[in-house]
Amino acid sequence: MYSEKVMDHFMNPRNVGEIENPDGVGQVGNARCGDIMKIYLKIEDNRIVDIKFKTFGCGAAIATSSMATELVKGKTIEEALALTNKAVADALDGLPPIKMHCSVLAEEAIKAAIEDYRSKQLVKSK
Amino acid sequence: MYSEKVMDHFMNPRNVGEIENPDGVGQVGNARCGDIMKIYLKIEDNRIVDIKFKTFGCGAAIATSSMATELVKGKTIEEALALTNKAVADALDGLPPIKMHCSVLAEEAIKAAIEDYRSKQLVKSK
Amino acid sequence: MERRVYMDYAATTYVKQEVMEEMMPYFTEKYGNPSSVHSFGREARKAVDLARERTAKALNASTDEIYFTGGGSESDNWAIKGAALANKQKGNHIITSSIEHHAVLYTCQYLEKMGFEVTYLPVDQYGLVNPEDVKKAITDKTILISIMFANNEIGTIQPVKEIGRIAREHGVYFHTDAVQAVGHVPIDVKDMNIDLLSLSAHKFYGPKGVGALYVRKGVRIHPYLHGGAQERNRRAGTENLPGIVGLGKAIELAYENLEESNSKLAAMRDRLIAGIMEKIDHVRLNGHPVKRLPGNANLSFEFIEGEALLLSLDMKGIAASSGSACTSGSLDPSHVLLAIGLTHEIAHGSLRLTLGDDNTDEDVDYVLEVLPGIVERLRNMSPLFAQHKGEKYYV
Amino acid sequence: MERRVYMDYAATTYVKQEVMEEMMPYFTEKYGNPSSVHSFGREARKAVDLARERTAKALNASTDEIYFTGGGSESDNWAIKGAALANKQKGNHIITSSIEHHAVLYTCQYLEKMGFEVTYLPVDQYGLVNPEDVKKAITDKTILISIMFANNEIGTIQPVKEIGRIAREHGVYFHTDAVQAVGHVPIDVKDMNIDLLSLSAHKFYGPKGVGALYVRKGVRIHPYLHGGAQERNRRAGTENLPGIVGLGKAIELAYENLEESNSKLAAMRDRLIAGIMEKIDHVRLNGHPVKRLPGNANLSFEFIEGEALLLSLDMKGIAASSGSACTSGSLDPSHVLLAIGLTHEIAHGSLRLTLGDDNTDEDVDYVLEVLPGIVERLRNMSPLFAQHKGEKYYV
Ligand SMILES: Cc1ncc(COP(=O)(O)O)c(C=O)c1O
Ligand SMILES: Cc1ncc(COP(=O)(O)O)c(C=O)c1O
Repeated sequence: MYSEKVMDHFMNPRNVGEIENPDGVGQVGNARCGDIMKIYLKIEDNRIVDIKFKTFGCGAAIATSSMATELVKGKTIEEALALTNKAVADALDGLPPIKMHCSVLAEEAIKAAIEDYRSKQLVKSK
Repeated sequence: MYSEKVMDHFMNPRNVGEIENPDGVGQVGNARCGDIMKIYLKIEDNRIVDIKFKTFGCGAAIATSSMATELVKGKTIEEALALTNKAVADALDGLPPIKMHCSVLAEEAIKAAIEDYRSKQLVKSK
Repeated sequence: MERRVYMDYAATTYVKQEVMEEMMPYFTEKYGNPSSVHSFGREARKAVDLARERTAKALNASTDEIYFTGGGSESDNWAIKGAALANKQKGNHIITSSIEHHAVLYTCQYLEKMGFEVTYLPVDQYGLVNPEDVKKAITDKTILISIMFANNEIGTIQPVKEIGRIAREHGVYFHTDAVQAVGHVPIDVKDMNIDLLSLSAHKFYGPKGVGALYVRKGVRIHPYLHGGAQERNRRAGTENLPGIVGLGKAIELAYENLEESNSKLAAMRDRLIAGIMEKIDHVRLNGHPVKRLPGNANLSFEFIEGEALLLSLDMKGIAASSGSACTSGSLDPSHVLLAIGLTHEIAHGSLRLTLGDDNTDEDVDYVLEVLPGIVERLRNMSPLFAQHKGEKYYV
Repeated sequence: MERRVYMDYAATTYVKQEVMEEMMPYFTEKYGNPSSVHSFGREARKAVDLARERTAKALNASTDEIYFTGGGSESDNWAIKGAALANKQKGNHIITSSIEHHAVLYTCQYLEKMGFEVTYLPVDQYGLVNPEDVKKAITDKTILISIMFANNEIGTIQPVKEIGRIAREHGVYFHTDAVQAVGHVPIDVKDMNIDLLSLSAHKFYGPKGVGALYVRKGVRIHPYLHGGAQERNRRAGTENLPGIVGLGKAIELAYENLEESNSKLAAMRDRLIAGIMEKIDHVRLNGHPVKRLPGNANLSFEFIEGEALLLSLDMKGIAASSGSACTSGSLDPSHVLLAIGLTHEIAHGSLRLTLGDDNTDEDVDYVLEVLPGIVERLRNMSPLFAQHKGEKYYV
């Protein structure tokens, strides 16, 4: 059902954890549906220098969280915003159709964290 | 499906054949339904001294013809008329439910042959 | 009993050794439920997938058009009721033939009680449906045409491709009960414009109790068994894992050397038919002389009744059938034989010998040796034969 | 992978060796069609008859009340649709529970679309239906009560006998989906006033793809598969001969030493449950503490999701399930767990371990060794757990 890549990222997820005093935090999904993803960002010079996640959810939810964080780590904010759920799924050698929504959540979680970072910047710059 | 007795009477039917100048002949059933029984009687002193049958039909039709002729052979006409289809079936150690109508045909065939004999007697006695 | 000769392959076949071997592990080792997430489930799922690929390939379908079922009857019930109910907004008219298997006929009769209208097309003396009749029967209320691929009693093969073309031209779904044809005749659902096709594994050396329904992509059909999400939500119930594996292997094997085995079979059958007709009088061959299943011989013997014939053959170790195995237990002669114009009387005297992979020339010799005596014995007991001879005598 | 431990017996079982041995000849030697008149057919018929006797005996039914089917789902579909349609003159109301298998629930929903009315009774926190609720729900339009014998997810055993009595008193038919119960719990259809009962062989060490429906003599029910005259004209289709033979042998075996194997099973299960609850915090046992299937353990682990748990266990060679195997592929948490009052969140974190005949004490030890680490790892990844700890921290 899952590709080897998915299983690898599920069993050995990259970037699990939290960041103390993060520059941005995004949380999407809800426990009702069985998936919550929470992303923590550390941003320097418009670049994601550190990223961590915590995820409640199925194997695909954990694996897409892991892969999505890997894909945007070290990237500029603009590059990170260009991440698509398809790119996440492809990088995992595909997902079963019923699990594609996990890749959507991963994309949204990263965008939500960046959104949070930007709104905080706005407050600071005021 | 069939008892050993039925198979024996089917494979080695007693009293198959015709009687030349019979005292009574009875035929029941029709080819449409797949069963025809024809019974020939030789009667002396109110007693069935010889009986033969020809049957077109299934295994049970042939076996019941054979058994019914055996049961009435040597009997008086009154005794033969008392023959029931159940007696024929029982003597064969039973018949499958869907084949019980064959025993009914056998009973009817014998009665028809006796009927024929009686009507001929009537003609003669006139 | 000197010898056992099975000539009832149209009733059911044995399971081939190669098929059995592929099935075996799925009973006792790889017994997972294909719906399960774990490794046992995944290996089961893989086996079902492979079987689906093999089945799709045999019919020139794609894998997502194959749905496994509990057999040919379930496939027929599903195809016809499922398509009828899913399309009743469009119309309530179904076209079928008068020589279909009871799984189709009785399903149609059931639908009639529910308000559908069914046209039962006649067939010619060989059991062929005329495609022109199909065309003429189509109205703007017609939603389904169900014509069998090959007949189970007389072996006649229908002009399926022509019927498929007509159905497609008129935008009407075409179902074919191919239970007797799959594994025995080349089938291409695309080329033949088939929308729904029923098959059953035990007719081509697979196991009993498993079949499939081909449903062309896009065809509107209701599920028939409700419940779990198996078969892409269209057929509930834990998959018959070893059965499905067996079906897949059997269908692959059947089409591997079809031509060769068919020509061998047809040669034996033709020798059987010729031998019987030479040795016995008052016999007629039922079904089409050429457009027939390679293993099928169906003959009527005047003046005698089929069951008596079967029992006598059975005592000699020969397994045959009179009409369809499914209809034994009924008193009426076969509806198929009546439909091709036989009188009741002659229909009652029919014998079906269906040959298969294990039959040999010696088997044919044995039947030819034994059958004439049996027919003679029964005729000598028959008042109809006496009458016939008598009539002749006086002519 | 060090070890393979199968703890998903409620999803499906392997076929027992003794069962396999009885089945084997019917694939390749005694392969006749039970409807055939000849010796091959008769030996097949005899085998079906024996299986029917064994099945009848196991349930305290008579042989003419047993109908073989293609599995539990078909039995459920047939029982409910067949009884509903045959009795619609009398009424259109059906009573069932909210924790039935989808083969019952979706069949009821289908009937709702056709104009029937269905009451879905609630259950208590243990998954028990209250017989008083059944009684209160009966109206003069009620024609069928369908309440499962034992639940496939949480293992809760219903007060079937009491429900049967109420149904009989009110002249309403009582169907029970006993797919999880047959072979595991004593059943007496007469004593329990059961009118219709579904079972499936692959849940008690028989083969997949074969089941049965018990239909009490005199119950009005329509056939569901139309066609041949098999199963006394009530279920068409060539009999799944080896499957039926296997079902018969398996049901006989299951009831031969039920008590002994059940007490062994229950002891292992209780040790498993106790061990888990001792070693892991924030766990709850689902289902009734006592009125439950001997092999069933169902637990919810807070803060984590079931599929992730299953995958992790699978990597350690442990085969388990989260809710029903049939509902994997769905995103919603189990309707059963929601019905017993779990929140969505906790329902998502459920694990079903179902033990069977091949499990050993070492298997239980192994699960107890491996599971705590897995739960911990997943909790450490879970934002819900972090939040929970955080909350605690600030309290
Ligand atoms: C309670 C219950 N009912 C019905 C079924 C359906 O049985 P089957 O999968 O054999 O069709 C199952 C198992 O899947 C079950 O556990
Ligand atoms: C033409 C045809 N259709 C349908 C069936 C029914 O198939 P099954 O008996 O496998 O359900 C049969 C055989 O019995 C058949 O010959």
